[in-house]
Amino acid sequence: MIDILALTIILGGVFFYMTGSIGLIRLPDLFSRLHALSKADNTGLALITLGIAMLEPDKILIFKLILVWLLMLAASAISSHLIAKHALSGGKQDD
Amino acid sequence: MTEWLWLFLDLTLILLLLTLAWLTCATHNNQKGVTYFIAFGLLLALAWARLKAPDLALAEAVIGAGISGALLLAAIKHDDDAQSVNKLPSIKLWMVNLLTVALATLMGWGVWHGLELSDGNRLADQVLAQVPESGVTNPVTAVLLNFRAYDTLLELAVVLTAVLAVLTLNPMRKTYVPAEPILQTMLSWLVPLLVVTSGYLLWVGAHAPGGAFQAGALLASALILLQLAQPTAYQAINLNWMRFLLIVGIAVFVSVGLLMMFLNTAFLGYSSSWSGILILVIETAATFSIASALAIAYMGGRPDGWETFETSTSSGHQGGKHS
Amino acid sequence: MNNPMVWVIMLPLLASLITLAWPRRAHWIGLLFSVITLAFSMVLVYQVFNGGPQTHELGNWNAGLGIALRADALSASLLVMAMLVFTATTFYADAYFSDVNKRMRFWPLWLMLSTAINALLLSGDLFNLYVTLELLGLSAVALTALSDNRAALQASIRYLSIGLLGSLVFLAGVALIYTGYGILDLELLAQRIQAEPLAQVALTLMSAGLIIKSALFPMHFWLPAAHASAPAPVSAALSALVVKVSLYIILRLWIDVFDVVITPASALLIGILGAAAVIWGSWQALRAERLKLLAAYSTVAQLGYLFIFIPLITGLPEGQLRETAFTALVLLALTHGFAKSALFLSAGVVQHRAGHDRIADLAGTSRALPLTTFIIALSGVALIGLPPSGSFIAKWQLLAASIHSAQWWWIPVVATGSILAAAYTFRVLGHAFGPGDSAGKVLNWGREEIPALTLALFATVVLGLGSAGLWDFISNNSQFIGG
Amino acid sequence: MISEQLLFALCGIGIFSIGLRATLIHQQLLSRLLALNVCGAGVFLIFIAIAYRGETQIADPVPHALVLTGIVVAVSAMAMALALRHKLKDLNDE
Repeated sequence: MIDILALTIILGGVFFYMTGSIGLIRLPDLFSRLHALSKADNTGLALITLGIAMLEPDKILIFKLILVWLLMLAASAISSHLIAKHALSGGKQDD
Repeated sequence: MTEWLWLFLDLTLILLLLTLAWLTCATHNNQKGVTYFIAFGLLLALAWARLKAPDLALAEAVIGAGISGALLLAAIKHDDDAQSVNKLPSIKLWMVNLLTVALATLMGWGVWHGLELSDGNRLADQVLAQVPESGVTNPVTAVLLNFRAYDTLLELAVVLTAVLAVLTLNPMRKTYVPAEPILQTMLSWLVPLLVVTSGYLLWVGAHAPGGAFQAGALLASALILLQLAQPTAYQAINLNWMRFLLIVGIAVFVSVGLLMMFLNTAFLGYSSSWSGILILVIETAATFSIASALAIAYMGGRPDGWETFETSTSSGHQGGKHS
Repeated sequence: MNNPMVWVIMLPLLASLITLAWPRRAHWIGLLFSVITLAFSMVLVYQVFNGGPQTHELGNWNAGLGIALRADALSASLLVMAMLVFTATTFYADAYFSDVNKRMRFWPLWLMLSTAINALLLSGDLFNLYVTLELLGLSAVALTALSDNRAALQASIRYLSIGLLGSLVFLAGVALIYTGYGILDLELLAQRIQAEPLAQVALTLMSAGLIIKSALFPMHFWLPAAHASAPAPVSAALSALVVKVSLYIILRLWIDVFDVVITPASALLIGILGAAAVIWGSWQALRAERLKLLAAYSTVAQLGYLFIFIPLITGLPEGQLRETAFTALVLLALTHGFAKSALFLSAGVVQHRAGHDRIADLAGTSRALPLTTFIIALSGVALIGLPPSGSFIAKWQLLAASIHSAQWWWIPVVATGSILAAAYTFRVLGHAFGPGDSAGKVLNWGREEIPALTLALFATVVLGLGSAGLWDFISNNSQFIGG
Repeated sequence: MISEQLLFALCGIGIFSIGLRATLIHQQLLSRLLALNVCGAGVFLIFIAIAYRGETQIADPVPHALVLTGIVVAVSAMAMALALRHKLKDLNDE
């Protein structure tokens, strides 16, 4: 039962990732791309982490997974901020 | 069912790897090429994980994609976008294509034949049987620092040579702007975390994936981040310490090796009861050397005062001719 | 003190660290350590001479699991040659670099180069060979870039990428070997290998990589620029040693490890490439406008001779004739090492003195620099192959082997090459002896000329007269011929 | 069914060839450098593919150690090449 629940959550995470990636390719400018990517990917990562944590019996590993998630969250927030700020201050907007 | 699922995943991975390799190589735009290359490195780390090589997955992510990526990005930062592309004459192009295809076919044939010929074990059983004797339980560390420790010693020499070249060629890059406050805040807790993680990787290398190279590269990335946040941090660096850090890895390695040669006749022939601790000592020293080497590689050259102190402190040895 | 093989690798490595840590005393450390290392290499020769091929299993692991250092007559004699050239060049270099900072940059890299050469000659393991090749390549490139002008940097960038490509192709061959045989140790591999597709493909790849690195004919294009633009002591080491040790691996693979795999056709192919290198290199040397460029092209040609030996040796039956041909090959390699380094060192003296090394403007050199001119003439004697140089005997045996193995077509190649060598040598000497405004007094630059003279004398006199000893040494202690 | 070893080893050969072709074609240093690194990654993949011994067994550690060495050598060479490039650019700018 818990397997099926976990699998559903992971699949949900994969869906968010895919949405983010489609956004990266299809959206017109840097800011909306950045928006799509950071929002969708963070949600996707959270869901996948949650799903794996449910399947994992080892408590320490669950702790490590949460640490990974937190670090990724901080990294993506800060790098998005930096990219956006650089773009605003006159950097190039195209790829 | 699961077999087919694996095959599907494997094929997807392979296809992505080939595509990214192609994109990296096909573009004439440096920025794009570097971006593709970093993505390629990350996917490669995934392939290493898939093929049960977690040590390599770590190393590739930190060194192959991380540090190389940082080096490349720093290098192309001030490039002009316009690249002059002179195309090869088509005859030459076709010759290259023909050569590559012929070589690939030959190699494919060779690998196929080789897999038929081999029992699939190669050195694995022999090595795994000896791992308990090596002083560590992670087989990769056992090979790197005991069975084939000599390779690793020469590898450190390669790293030192490259850094010497970097130091001799250029002065340090000095074009950094002060960092964003938010980046500085993040680094104030990220850098300590990186240092701790690097120590952990070094320690855990004895029995699980990790070791000197991964730890050293991680430590180097901590140094690089520090440099990004505080461009002036390195001006206060003590040059004698820097020299010491660069050579300590090889110096400790060679000293241990020679000491063991006096005790046990063979260079690097550890006494078995001591081998665990000796390996840890060597790895710790190597971590510092690798970290400082990679950090210097990123800075792109020698700090102020690296070379001129000889002229300022002593008239020294004269040219010895033209007299 | 128990193993010279370990010491000849570790001493230069330690010296490199010390010169980095203590740059003010770098030249003393460099000189001292290279002399001690030379002594150890002679001890090694003595051991091989008395006790046959030597093995040192690193870490006390047997060779399949760990890495073994090995020395036989070939590697030991090349090692001594390398250390003699290196030590003489070290004395020369001490006087050559006048800029303090440049000298500081030079020493650690220079000693690292020596580490790489010695480690490569003694390595008994395929992957270890790859690592030493990379160490060699990187230190050689860094040293080339020391003369920091645009030409040198462009040459060294090209040198680096070509070198990396070569070692990667070599590594691909190693990967195939490990796939099929699960062995990296050369001696175990030699017992296991059979004439099958895998071995042939792997050998093709490894040889291709090494041919790129040792600048055999179609792959020679990177060599002249790199060797001609490096500082003179570095050029000497590059031409006399660095390309030669890649060639050493080719010999090791073709004649020793993979000998059952070699077909007459493949041996003939590599011989033809060698012949092309002899003709092309000598012709370009004759046309070269600068002395160092001439010396670099002459290296391309002289390496060609060594490759011609491969079809001859594989074509001869095991026994006396084959031994003789093999010894002649070693003799030629040694002679060229000494002669070419002497030539580059004298070119460096000329360049310092005259400010250029354009051959057409050398007039008067013979009066201004009599000793240097004499050294150039001596190296010329060895490059042409006139008696009493070692290469005279070697080329004589090369001709004899061509006749014995019924491969007469190499004879005109050798003859043409020698005539062209005579032509380019006399062209230089002709200009040097020409009347010119040799302003200034007669100069002797002892600290630079004596090392070069020593090397030239080794090439012409010592090896020529002492070749009988070498003959005994090689034929009794070589792994190649099973003697 | 094709074994994972062969599949990934062939992929390695493919990557090697792509890198080799690009190395021979590109004139510009940075493109050539990327190509060389791709080329090296292909060789590493061959090593690791043949080290794989199935889901249940530990993989052969020797190629892993070799490739780890190779990765470090590759990054050193890259650092050096970039330093040379930087210096050459400086000289060209002068």
